[in-house]
Amino acid sequence: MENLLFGISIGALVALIPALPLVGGLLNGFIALVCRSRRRPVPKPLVGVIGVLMPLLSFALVVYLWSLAKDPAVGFTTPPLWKWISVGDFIAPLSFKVDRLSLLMGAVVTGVGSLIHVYSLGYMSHDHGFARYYAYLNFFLFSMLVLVFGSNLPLLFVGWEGVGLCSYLLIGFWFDDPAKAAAGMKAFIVNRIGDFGFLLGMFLIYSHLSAKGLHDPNGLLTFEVLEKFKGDLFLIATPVCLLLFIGATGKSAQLPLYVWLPDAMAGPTPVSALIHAATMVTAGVYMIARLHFLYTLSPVAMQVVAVVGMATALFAALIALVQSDIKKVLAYSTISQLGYMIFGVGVGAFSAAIFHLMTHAFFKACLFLGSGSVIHAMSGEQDIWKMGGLRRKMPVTFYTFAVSVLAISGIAPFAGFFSKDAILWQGFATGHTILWGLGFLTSGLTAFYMNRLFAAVFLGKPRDGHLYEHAHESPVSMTLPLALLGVLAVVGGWVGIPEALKGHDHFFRWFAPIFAYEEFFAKIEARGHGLELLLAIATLLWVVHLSLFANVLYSQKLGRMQKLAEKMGKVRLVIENKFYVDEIYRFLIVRPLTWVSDKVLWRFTDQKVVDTLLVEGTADTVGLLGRALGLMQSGVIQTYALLFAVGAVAMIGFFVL
Amino acid sequence: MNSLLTATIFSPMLGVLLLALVPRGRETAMRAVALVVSLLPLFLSVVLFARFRGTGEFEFQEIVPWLQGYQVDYRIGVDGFSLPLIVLTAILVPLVVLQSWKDYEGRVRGFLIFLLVLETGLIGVFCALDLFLFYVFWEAMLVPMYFLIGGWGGERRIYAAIKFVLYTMVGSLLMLAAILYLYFAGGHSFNVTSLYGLNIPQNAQYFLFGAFALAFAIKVPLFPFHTCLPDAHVEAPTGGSVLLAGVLLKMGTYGFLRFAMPLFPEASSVFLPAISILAVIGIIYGSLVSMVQPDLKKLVAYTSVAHLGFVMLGIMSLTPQGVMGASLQMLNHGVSTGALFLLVGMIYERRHTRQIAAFGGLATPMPLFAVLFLIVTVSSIALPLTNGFVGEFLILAGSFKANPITASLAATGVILGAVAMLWMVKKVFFGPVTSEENKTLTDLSFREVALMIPLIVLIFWIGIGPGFLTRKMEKSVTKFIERTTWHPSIGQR
Amino acid sequence: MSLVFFYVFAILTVASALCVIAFRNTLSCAFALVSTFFGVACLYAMLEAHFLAAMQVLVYAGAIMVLFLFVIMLMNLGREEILKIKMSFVGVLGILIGGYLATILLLRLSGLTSGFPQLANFGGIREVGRAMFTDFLVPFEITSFLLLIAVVGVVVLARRET
Amino acid sequence: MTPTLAHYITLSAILFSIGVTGVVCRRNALVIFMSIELMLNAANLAFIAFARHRGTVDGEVLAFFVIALAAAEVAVGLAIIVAIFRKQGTIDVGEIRFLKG
Amino acid sequence: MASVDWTAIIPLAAPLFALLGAGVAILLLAPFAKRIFPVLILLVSALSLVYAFFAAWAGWMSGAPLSLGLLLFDRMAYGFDFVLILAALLTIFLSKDYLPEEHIKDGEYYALILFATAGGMIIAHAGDLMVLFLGLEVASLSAYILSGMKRNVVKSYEASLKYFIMGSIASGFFLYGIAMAYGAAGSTSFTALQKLTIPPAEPILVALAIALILIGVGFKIAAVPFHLWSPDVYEGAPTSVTAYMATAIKTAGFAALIRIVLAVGHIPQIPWTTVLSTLAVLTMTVGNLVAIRQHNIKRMLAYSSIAHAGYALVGVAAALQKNVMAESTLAAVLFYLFAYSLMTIGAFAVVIAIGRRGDQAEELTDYAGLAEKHPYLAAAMALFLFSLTGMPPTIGFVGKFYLFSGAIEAGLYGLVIVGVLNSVVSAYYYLGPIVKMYFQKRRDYALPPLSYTLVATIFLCVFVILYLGLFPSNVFLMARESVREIVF
Repeated sequence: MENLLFGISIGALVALIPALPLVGGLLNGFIALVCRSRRRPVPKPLVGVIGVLMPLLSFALVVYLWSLAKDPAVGFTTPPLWKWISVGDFIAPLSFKVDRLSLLMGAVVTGVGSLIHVYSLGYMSHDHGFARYYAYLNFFLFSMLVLVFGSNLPLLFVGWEGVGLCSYLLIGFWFDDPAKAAAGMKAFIVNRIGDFGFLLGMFLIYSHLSAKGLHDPNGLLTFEVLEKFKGDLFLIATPVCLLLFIGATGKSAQLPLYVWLPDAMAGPTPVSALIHAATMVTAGVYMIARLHFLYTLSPVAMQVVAVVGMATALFAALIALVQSDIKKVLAYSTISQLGYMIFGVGVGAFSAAIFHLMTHAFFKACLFLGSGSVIHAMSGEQDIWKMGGLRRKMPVTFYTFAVSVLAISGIAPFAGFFSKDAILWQGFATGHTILWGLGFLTSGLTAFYMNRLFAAVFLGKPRDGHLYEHAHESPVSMTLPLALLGVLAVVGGWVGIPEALKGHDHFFRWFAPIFAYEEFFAKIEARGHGLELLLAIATLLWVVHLSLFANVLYSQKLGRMQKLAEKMGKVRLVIENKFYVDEIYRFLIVRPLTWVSDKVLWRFTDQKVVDTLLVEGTADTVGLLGRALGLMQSGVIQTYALLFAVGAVAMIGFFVL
Repeated sequence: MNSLLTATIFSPMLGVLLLALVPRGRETAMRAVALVVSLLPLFLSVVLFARFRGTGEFEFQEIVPWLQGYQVDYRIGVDGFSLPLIVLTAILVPLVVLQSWKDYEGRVRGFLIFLLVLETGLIGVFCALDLFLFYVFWEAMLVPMYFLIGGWGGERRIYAAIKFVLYTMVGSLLMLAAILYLYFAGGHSFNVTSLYGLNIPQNAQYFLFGAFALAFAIKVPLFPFHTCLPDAHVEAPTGGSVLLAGVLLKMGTYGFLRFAMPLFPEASSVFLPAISILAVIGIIYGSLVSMVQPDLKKLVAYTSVAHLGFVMLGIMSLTPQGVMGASLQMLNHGVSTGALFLLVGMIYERRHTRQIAAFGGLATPMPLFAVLFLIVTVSSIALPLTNGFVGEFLILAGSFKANPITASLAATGVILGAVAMLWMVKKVFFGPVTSEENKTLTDLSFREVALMIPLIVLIFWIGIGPGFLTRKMEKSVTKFIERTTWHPSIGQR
Repeated sequence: MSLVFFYVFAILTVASALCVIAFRNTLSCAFALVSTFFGVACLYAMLEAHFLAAMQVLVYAGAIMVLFLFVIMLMNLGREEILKIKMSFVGVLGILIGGYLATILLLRLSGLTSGFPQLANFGGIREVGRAMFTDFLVPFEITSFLLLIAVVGVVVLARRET
Repeated sequence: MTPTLAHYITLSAILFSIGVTGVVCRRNALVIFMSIELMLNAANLAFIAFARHRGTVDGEVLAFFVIALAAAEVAVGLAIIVAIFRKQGTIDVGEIRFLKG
Repeated sequence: MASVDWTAIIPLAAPLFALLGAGVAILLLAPFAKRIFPVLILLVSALSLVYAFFAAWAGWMSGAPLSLGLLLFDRMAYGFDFVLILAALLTIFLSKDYLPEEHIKDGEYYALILFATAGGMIIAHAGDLMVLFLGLEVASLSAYILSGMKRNVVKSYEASLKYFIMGSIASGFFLYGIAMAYGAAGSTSFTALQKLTIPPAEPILVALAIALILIGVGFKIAAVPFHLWSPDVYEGAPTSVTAYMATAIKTAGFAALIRIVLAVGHIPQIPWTTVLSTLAVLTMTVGNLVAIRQHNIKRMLAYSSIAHAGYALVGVAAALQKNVMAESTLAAVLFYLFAYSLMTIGAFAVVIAIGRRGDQAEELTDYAGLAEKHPYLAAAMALFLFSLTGMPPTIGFVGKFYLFSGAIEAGLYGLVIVGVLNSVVSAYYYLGPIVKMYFQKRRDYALPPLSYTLVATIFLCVFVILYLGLFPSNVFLMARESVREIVF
């Protein structure tokens, strides 16, 4: 570790990774504010340079660190820059965890992030809030990198909340549309519900360890320390893991807290690509992988995680089947894919989940950027039934999109195939047969709806001539990232070709030192390569068929499809309305809560009971008493004399009798 | 200089004298005088803070015999709990002077005089180590506050002012009775330090604690005693609200820290669960009610109820984290809510309304304002790297150790508080600009931005590096817990 | 024997006192009052306080009653004026209270049984005079100031507008 | 048979009670004054009875002061009544009630 | 009764003689005074009061208490003298410009003030129930007359009449009580009463005596239920007289109460604490509650004065514990009376200042917007009201503090709680005029120029209230010294 860049200490060096985007964010924020309040045009080149350069530098630093991290596989925790919070045995140092997990995640974040920053140069070029946009985006990268590299749970939580805030700001980026602002708020609030669980999980760990009298100069919530005290956490592992998982369901849009993600598509499309597809939403997966040693202590929690993950995958895939908004389809597919990842970590296939996380980042970012390109070309139109035949107008977009659709559908040899297959196989191998079955089903659905989308947008005939006329390919700043991501969507999976397919399973092995535990290995090994191969081929056949079917159906037999849809009737209606989950939430939670707050708590309890009855009631009673006593003061001497006599007699009586 | 603390307390009075001398009509001169004079205690308190060693004992003590016949001394000193609050007070007052720079034409002198008198009272409350002296400051501060609300407030200002005074007096006079009892029970002394660890019979402790707690609970305000707060906040002038929320409420929580709990550890241990529950109710209740408020100030006022609920919860946890969090949160709430009130005041100045419904899309005409508001909101809903997070996080961590159930319930406040604040932000700042009046609003002036900057800096400073505070407070926190923890087996320490 | 006298005077006193508060005509009240004063004076005499009995007749029945009568005449309270005085609720209550007071006092005071010692020269003007100008000089002087104040008061209050 | 102290004191108590009753019941200011005189007389009677009982002369002296006091009081009281009568034309205390509440 | 060396009295009773003498002199001078020197009468009365003050000072300093049987010369008596003289002095300063406005003859007025003060001093110095009673009558009679002195104003006459009738009834009760006491003890001197025990004394007589005497004194201090006269009288009487009655006469009443309680407080059969506490609670509560709904400031202050008597009664109740007077609590009562007198006179001084010829402007609405027009006057009034409320740092707070701490020391917690709750209620109505003065719109009115004596009075009150609010020790220590040795 002595071999450092320019003699900067390792802690500072790692700190630079998030700090660079932070600086970029601050600069851009400042520029945005000054220009906005002085009503001057934004210096777009300057903003662009700052905005793009900082993530790129971060990416470079990650890569540099990667080169350092080769020797010790498990990684290290940097010495704290300073102790952020330090009260008694509660210590949260500002230090960073560098290991293969964080480095890979960091690389994905900064890499994909950089590409999307570049892409945004073109996409946002005409927007008034250009500088503000880059400020937010840079802030997001900062938060995400803190989340990734933070050495302890509180620091992870900093990033966790930070990305939530940026997501809020970016979803509501065009804030003068109330619906968009509302979507941002919804995202934040739903995430907060998850964070509630996350917080409690953290406190439970802390209070448990603290009550046991354990302490550590690096703080009890540092990952290294947690791993050290793993044995002491055995008793509370299940509640802790479940609580933390609540956080993950919020952030990674799992049942039942997934509702914010479809709405989050209100943000600019690159944002959807970066935050709501590639990086932020995978934070839950990352967190569970980070705390794998804790989760493996609790089979119950793992089972819950796996079930929730698979349920989400299936559920979201069903909804995605009938969506007509290009971004909504992608959003539900994201939820579905996240479900896979969560299922992956739930069955203990941490490396497979991370693998899928990575490949998903590539192809989903590519899909989103592609859809952005389409939307850009269609002057903001997002309805797939108004598109069609765009293949010829936008070749780069078409090809990259196609590659990514193949990848997400799980067709070999594209990236998605390997990662999804790894998850399904390992799930099957660890005995989750039913869940595997659902996963199998879902993969088919995925292939179907993705190809449906693809066919509707790019194949067939243009359905809206006017829009079609004006459609055009996007500028280089947009197509270049698309192309790069497209390439990654193809080759991204090759790092993890399993041995069953005559590969070397690099990815799995690379992570083995981190997620090392014998039991899991043993289970997988026991099943043998033959079965693995068989299942892989079955899945492949299943998805290829469905892909072709969807392509044919939606490029050529659209009319028949519509008739079919009409026959489906009510079922379709339910699915199209996303199973009415939003409505149910509104009816069961939001409205009762506001009603109770307004009518019961405020207007009744506060104003009527406490204020009117108790406070003013007391005052009025006092006033009334005063009035009553004032009646004595009639002004007539006789009355006075009488009362005097009464008082006197009472007194005499008291003394004498 | 060993009368530094006295100088800090009474330096604002210099301004009162000078203000009385400024000839009628020279209002800018008055404002300037007030501003310059109010910087004096700020400077002194910063010096104090720098010199403060954080030993856990009372530092900068000054003792002068005062009332003979009764052992009343002018005894002042500061520890880790009080000093930050003094600094906070000293920071907020100049900001209030600046904020009101354009207001109250023709009535400035009175406003500034009462403001400065209030400052003396507030700093005095935090310095007093003699119960009698404490009570004097505690009550004396009512008078200027009463005038500030009543004289420079909104429509129902008189109702609010009287309600505020009466509410406070109910509690504080009962506290006076308790103080007197303590005097006779404690060997004829009002000296807090010598009263700590006094052996008071159990039943008496209950009543005494009750009297103290009531006075402080009203000030905090704890759940059922909170209804004077929204009224006072809403009707007070901006400066009044800032100090009310920023400092006055802390007098209640400070009272618990300094007096009610360490003086009566046994009673505290008995009442602790009840107060914790009230605090939790306050958190949830405050958040829920604030969610549906139509008036900006009222909304902020109810979130204050929730925030102070957190503070109380932290104190009641009797863990280092909880108490530290609470005392940080006292500060944070002062900064954030003070800032919020300043901002609301700025928009009120422009539109003369605080109804949320009257706004919408303000981010378009007033971007600077929106950004500042958002930053403060974020601090108020305790996002990490802002001050609010450090406080709330520590409180929850500490109280979770003490009682997981109440802490979990309190943590729902994290969600509900965010709902309330963000909903308001959404309704005020986002969406299209609907009203014509809002389209022509001017953004913040240099003065207005300048006066927000110290608070913004504090928000992030405490959020990122709270060590400068926690280091100085740590010993006081342990001392507090040591004094308050009651061991039934060995009786009192 | 003296008990008979006592009862005679007592009944006279009480009856005329009742008349004072019962008569409607102010003038009649005044005369009843005079009768009461006489009754009391007789009782003083029975108690061998002859000086006081004399003073009672002179000052009370003489001076004070003349004042009263003078004022009554001055005001020329006609019958119409008097008739307005009716029994009221307050009056009934007043009688009840007065009766209750009397009952309490009688119940408890009638228990006193001590008699009177035989004394020579009790209540003689000499003894009273000596006591008044030696032991009770201070109150005596104060009384003189009281009368002075009364004079001033009458002058101030009853003087006609100038 | 000679009357005992109890006789006199009882009588004085009756007289006192009659005085109180008169004060309370009557609306005529003059009669109220007269009733007050009854109360004072009752006190005096008690003084003298006690003086006789104790055999000291103090009580008589005190009774003398009371008579003087009564004279002074009556003078002032009647002056007030005259003043009021001049202004209002009535001495009915029920009608003199400008001050109340 | 021992023979008395009357010459010894002269220096000791110099304050008393000075006032009585000056009173007579003023009566004699009155017809020609205006021709000699316009403010001659004022000057004479002021000088006599000042002289009386210094004479009392000399008496206080001379230390050894002396009993002359009928008159006592102890420090407590002189202590009350100070308060009485101060109240009288401030009253005559208030009156200087007020009298001509109300067509009040100044000769008789000042003489009566001096006589009333002398009456109060007689009470304070009384060593015998009869002397005390006569002193009370001197003070009362003067007060009856004073309150009827507003020429041709029916309210003033009505006040006088009510005061007179109620006062006479009370005197009747008091006197009957003295008779009973005489019957029980064979003498009315405090020395005799001090030795009274049951048996041999007839219990019924003792009980009756104490009950009746308390009724009489209760009237003087306007304790509920014997208070009904006071609001009407305070409202109807000339304002300066109201100020005087509310302070000096009330102080004299307390002097009487304390003397009596000191004399017979030792009798264990009497439930002192119960009786005094009940009176205190009733007095505080009724006074404060009824004050809430007043809109005439004089009337409001009248009720407030009732309430304050209640607070002072708390002190008396607390002082007499286990039939022994607690020194510092008694001192607290004395201090409180002093404090109360200052604030009340101050408040009435402002009322006089606001009042105008022909229209006394006594309604609360007349105070609207005063702060804008006369900021200093308004500030002074606000200070007086805050002091009456008991807000620190004013003398009102210190006074209450001493009182309540005495009660706490005596273990009368319930009484203290009632007391503090009453203070809250009182805050409500004391804030009323402040609301009017500061927070309501200006009402146009032209005040007559303030006279210097009035300004000086107000300033003095303000200064003392604040100064003693901050540094009350010396005065309190003096009060405590006053009650350390009491003779009978």
